[in-house]
Amino acid sequence: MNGETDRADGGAVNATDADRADLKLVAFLCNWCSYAGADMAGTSRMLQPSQVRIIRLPCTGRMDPLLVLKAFQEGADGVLVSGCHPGDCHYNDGNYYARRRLELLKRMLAVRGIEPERFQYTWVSASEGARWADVVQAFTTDIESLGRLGATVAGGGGG
Amino acid sequence: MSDAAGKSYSYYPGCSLKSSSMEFDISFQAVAAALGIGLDEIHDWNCCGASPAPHHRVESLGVLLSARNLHIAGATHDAVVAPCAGCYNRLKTAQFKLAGDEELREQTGEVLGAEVRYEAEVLNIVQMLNREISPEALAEKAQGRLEGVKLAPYYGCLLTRPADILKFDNPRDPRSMEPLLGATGAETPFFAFKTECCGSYMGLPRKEIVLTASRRIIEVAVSSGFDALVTACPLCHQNLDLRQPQINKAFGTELRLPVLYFSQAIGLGLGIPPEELGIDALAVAPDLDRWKVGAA
Amino acid sequence: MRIGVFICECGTNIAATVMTQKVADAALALRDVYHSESIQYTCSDPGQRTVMAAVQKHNLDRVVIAACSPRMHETTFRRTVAKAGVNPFMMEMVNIREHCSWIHDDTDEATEKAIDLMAMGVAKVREEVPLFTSKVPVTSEVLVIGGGVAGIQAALDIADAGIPVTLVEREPTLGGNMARLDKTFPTLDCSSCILTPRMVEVKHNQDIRLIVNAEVEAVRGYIGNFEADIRKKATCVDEEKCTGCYICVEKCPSKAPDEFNAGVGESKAISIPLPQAVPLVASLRKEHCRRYIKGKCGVCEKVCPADAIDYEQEDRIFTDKFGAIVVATGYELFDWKTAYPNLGGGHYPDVITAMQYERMLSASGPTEGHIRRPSDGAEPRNIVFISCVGSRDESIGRPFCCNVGCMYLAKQAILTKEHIPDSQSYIFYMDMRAVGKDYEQFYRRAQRDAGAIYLRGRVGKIYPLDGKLMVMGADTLSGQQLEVAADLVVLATGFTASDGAAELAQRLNIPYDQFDFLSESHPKLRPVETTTGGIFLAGTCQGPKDIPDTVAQASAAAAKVIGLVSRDEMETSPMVAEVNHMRCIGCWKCIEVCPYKAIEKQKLRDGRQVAIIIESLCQGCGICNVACPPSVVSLRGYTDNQLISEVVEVLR
Amino acid sequence: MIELTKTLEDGRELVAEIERRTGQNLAACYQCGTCTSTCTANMAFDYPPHVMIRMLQLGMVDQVMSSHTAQLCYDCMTCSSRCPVRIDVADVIETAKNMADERGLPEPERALRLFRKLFLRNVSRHGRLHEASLLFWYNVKSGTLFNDMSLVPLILRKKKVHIHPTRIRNRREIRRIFSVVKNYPRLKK
Ligand SMILES: Cc1cc2nc3c(=O)[nH]c(=O)nc-3n(C[C@H](O)[C@H](O)[C@H](O)COP(=O)(O)OP(=O)(O)OC[C@H]3O[C@@H](n4cnc5c(N)ncnc54)[C@H](O)[C@@H]3O)c2cc1C
Ligand SMILES: Cc1cc2nc3c(=O)[nH]c(=O)nc-3n(C[C@H](O)[C@H](O)[C@H](O)COP(=O)(O)OP(=O)(O)OC[C@H]3O[C@@H](n4cnc5c(N)ncnc54)[C@H](O)[C@@H]3O)c2cc1C
Ligand code: SF4
Ligand code: SF4
Ligand code: SF4
Ligand code: SF4
Ligand code: SF4
Ligand code: SF4
Ligand code: SF4
Ligand code: SF4
Repeated sequence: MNGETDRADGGAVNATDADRADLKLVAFLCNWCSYAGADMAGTSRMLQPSQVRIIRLPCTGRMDPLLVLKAFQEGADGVLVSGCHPGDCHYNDGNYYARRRLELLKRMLAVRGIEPERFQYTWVSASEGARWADVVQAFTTDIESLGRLGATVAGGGGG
Repeated sequence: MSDAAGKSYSYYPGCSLKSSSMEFDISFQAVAAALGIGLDEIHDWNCCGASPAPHHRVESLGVLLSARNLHIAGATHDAVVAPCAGCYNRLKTAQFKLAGDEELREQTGEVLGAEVRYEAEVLNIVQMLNREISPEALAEKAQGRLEGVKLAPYYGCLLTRPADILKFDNPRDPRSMEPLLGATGAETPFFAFKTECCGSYMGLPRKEIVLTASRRIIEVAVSSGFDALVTACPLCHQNLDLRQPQINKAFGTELRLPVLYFSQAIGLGLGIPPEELGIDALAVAPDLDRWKVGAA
Repeated sequence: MRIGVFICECGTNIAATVMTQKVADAALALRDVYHSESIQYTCSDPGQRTVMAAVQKHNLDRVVIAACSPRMHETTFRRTVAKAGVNPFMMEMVNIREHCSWIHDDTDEATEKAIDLMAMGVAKVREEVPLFTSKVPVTSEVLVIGGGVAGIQAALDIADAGIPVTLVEREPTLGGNMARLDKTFPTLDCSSCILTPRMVEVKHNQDIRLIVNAEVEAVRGYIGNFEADIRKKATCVDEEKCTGCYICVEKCPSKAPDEFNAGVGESKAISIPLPQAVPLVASLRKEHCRRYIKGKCGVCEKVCPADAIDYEQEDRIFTDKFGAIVVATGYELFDWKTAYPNLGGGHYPDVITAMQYERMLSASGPTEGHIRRPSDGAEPRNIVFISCVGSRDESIGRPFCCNVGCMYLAKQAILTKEHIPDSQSYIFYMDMRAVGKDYEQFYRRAQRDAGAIYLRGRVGKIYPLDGKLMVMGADTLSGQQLEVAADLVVLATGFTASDGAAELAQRLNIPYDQFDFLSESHPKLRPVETTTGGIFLAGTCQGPKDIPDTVAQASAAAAKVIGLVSRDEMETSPMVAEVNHMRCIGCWKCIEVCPYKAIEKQKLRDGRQVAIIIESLCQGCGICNVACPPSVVSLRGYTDNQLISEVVEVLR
Repeated sequence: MIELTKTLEDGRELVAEIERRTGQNLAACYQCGTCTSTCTANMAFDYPPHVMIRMLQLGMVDQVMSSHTAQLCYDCMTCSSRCPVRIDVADVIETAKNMADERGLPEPERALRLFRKLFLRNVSRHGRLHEASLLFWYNVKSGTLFNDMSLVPLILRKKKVHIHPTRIRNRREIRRIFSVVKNYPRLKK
């Protein structure tokens, strides 16, 4: 799929099907909880919108905020990070590090003119397939209502 | 107004304290005076609506009635004390709802013809006395006057529930009365029925409920060796004290368990003469001779 | 660089929604891809052979397999490509089943997504470098912490395989909670008859070193190579000399609470918890001893015929190496008193816990098997049992089920009838949980043969009236509020993790849940492993369970341990962090964040201090990778370049 | 027999309203019966508290609203304070009662409703409760002339009663309060 980057007026509140198909959403999931949760949603055949592309990480502790920035720079319309619930991290406290780093990042995005809602992070455990499906649905809907990310922030782009 | 030296509270006696529970009023005033605390009765206060006025979360009759009292009290004081557990409960509920509901505040303001003042701190009698005298200080004054007396602290329902609104003590096992009662020299062992309901305002319409519930409270207290119950609620008091003859008649029992108001118990501890505490107004009189309170 | 891409159809699981051939075609259009094909069942034997053949035929050095979740078959396919001569870590799996075909119904959308995901895999595999597992030597000795039935079983199983075991128990004797039970469901065999012989076996087994009155104070190292400090607390008794003659116990003037008997009865400052104790030696508790409180006494020293008393004894610390650790620290019972003032909050002597009742039922217990009301010693007639006290109660923050209460109450009702034939048992319960083998029949026995009256409802209140305990409850089946006048009330109190379980878990670096029960790695597939390699769980430390489940889990843990330590060497995962020493600035940020203490400072030959990763300790979480200011730590398999290339590819 | 699919469907909206007004999730109730076991008023109820909650789970909201229980529960909150899943049973029942009031449903507990109405009328007139006249009017209107008459000599002896009501000065304000609130139990004109 190659996005028309010039649909930058974005603000379209009522996204059409075409808008929706065009959305580029990236999700970073930790291997132990959320990735497994997404597997569970699959095993339970929970239908979900199809725009999200999942990148597997060992742990959200591996989640470098720069990856989020990179994703927006490359033209992502939304980035989602999901890991184990606080206290349940496979590596004890990787998700606490993630939370701290990502909180900072959230503030930084606003400065860069990216609506903070475009970046979300959440906790989904290995057994919460239904929750994962809900998260994907809600996230997609949120970004849909925001529309495509304006070319202004997309910066260099390329790739 | 109060004497300049001491602290003063706005005082909401409520209807019962001015009639069937006048001994609660008398004893509370006596205790306050003994502690040098001023009580300024809310000017032209009205009834809080008690239980018959719908008061829970949505209905506003109960809120409006109590709001008026709060509003008047708030003009002169930052704290209002309501000895009656029911009044206290209604005042707190009104305050809670006003604080969380702007529309309600506006509606109330319209009725009162001014922006409603609802922030005055609302205290029950146990809370207030705990604040005004420490168990140590009371113990010093009491010099073990009530030694050998076993008192059953009885909280009933309205003093601690609902906990999220009242935020007073642990609703499953309240213990605020015990330290002060203990300071009078009395013993206050665990009382199984401290939070059980007495049958509330069913006395007229459904007497059998009140008589059954109250009988059990009294019986358990007697069987556990208590000499008296201590309450801070006129309704409880009515059901447990005034109706004790009715209970005996209905069930053929011969119960005779005095039921004191918290302020009466503390007053006795302070050495205030029983007649100034309205002890003679109790239906079941305590055996004060055995209690040695006259002595000291 | 020659990449091969294989798209799995998974029968129709994938092929019904994703046009696999189209994905394969799209793959061929990508740079460096020299072969692609769609395979019906890639994980099947013929499927794997197809992959191997293609690798050899097209001389591929990297492979992408788009199929199910890597959590399912990553290891399978790593092995497949390795057999064909490709480094197993140059194989990337792409999830087009759980994350695609199964969650979408539009074929075009699903196919488009599958192509994207496949391309991301290709992008990632391009950045991959060959990785090699390394080998570390394995210490063959095993540490078992906790000497309840779980620890005993695990220790014996492991020792049976000829592997030396050190068993550390905090209390003066082995046995744990099971040693306190009378008879056990569902067979009603007597607990000590089945447990005591096992305890004795531990003592006599040459391969087991038993250290009682001891705790594990510190643990260092990693799978195959742990090192632990074990503190043995001073008990003022020389275990080598003490013969367990009980003379000191009889003569000691200081009374002390009897924890072993759950407070039924009393003990002495110097005591032996039970006649079947292993080891059968006395121990002295200073906090109750007159000599230590008041400064005078010394009776035990005088009377001891074996000269075993040593008031000057000090704590001792053992430090040893272990290849694996089994944690079997068990459970404790919930202290119900503050949580349930409505049940009397501990103010009525005749409201007791089920464990206290077990001690009463036990012939070797303080009442010699007679059921007696604590208040007056009378034999009770009407006995009320209450389930779920401190279990399944969200209002006190304890939502979980105790797992055994229903069953042991049925047992106690049956035993009560045996002890007092004209007694009547009442059991308040919410749901009957009788899910083990023969359990349902056992529960029915309590109803049918022991005549227990089951009342479905919780108890709202207990109060004393005229020498009876009035139990106010509800029978929700008949919709009635009811009251039972009881002589004795027995509470099935819930399980809690053993004291200090969380602290121990922190020392061991293993996760625990919000109730301090230790967490297994996967509830179904890795039930005895923890997420830290080499540390295993057995018994109720992991969650409430009965003896059959405890023992099964202990044997399972033993099997895992035997498999691990019977090797001389073991492979470690190469997907760990590495530091580019040239550019490390020695800020130690990485050391601060590493949850496994897997990073150390090292002096290079040029005198610079840099961070180095201890590969056998590193679990590959990648936290250090992000923390490093000059970005010189990288997590193999998930390097910055790999992740960035995935991002760039998907957004291309 | 209830036809559950239909009952559930029909009751859904009102049950949702109860849940919204009370902030409770009634599905959390696992029918443990704690509420019932400690309720003092249960002896007079037609449905025990746990059954009230159960009926709401099944959509039987009409039965709940028109039950005697809804009228008789005096909101002592013992049940709520002991519910293991923290359902505010008292608030749920009270809300059902209020909703019954609002809808003008028939009054299953006439004596009790009469008491409430008289009580409030008394307050609305004087601004404070006058116990003696409440007792008098209640006995007259309920036809139980000698109710609690045994208390009268005692009360008189202990000087616990005012023969004449004490009234507050600003009764206009009280009347205004009563006039802005619509939904409270009141006597028909
Ligand atoms: C009243 C009652 C009746 C029961 N009846 C039955 C029955 O009839 N049948 C049945 O199958 N099950 C029954 N059970 C359940 C049974 O008790 C348990 O399943 C079993 O005892 C669990 O054994 P464990 O080894 O896991 O734990 P535990 O028995 O608790 O053993 C743990 C051991 O570890 C030690 N320990 C703890 N922490 C440390 C530490 N940090 N360092 C060193 N050592 C430590 C403890 O001292 C203890 O010895 C009953 C339970 C109760 C409460
Ligand atoms: C409807 C249902 C839903 C369930 N849901 C869950 C759930 O959600 N979670 C959960 O934990 N559990 C669930 N279970 C239970 C779960 O299915 C079992 O616990 C589990 O499958 C048992 O595995 P097993 O290997 O013991 O037996 P099986 O799965 O029965 O495997 C036994 C194998 O042995 C083979 N076999 C039999 N006899 C011979 C022979 N003589 N020679 C050679 N081979 C033989 C059989 O062909 C079979 O392949 C569910 C069960 C049912 C019925
Ligand atoms: S008297 Fe000595 S040998 Fe006997 S039990 Fe005591 S310490 Fe052991
Ligand atoms: S010194 Fe005395 S009190 Fe202490 S354990 Fe020995 S005998 Fe008992
Ligand atoms: S096992 Fe039985 S007693 Fe224990 S919590 Fe579960 S249901 Fe309650
Ligand atoms: S038989 Fe199966 S379904 Fe029935 S109670 Fe037992 S586990 Fe549940
Ligand atoms: S990857 Fe994790 S475990 Fe490994 S060294 Fe880095 S922080 Fe430590
Ligand atoms: S964080 Fe990076 S630079 Fe700092 S010590 Fe660790 S590896 Fe070196
Ligand atoms: S106490 Fe709570 S959970 Fe139990 S039956 Fe009543 S409402 Fe339901
Ligand atoms: S609030 Fe109502 S239902 Fe609950 S215990 Fe009190 S009277 Fe009974």
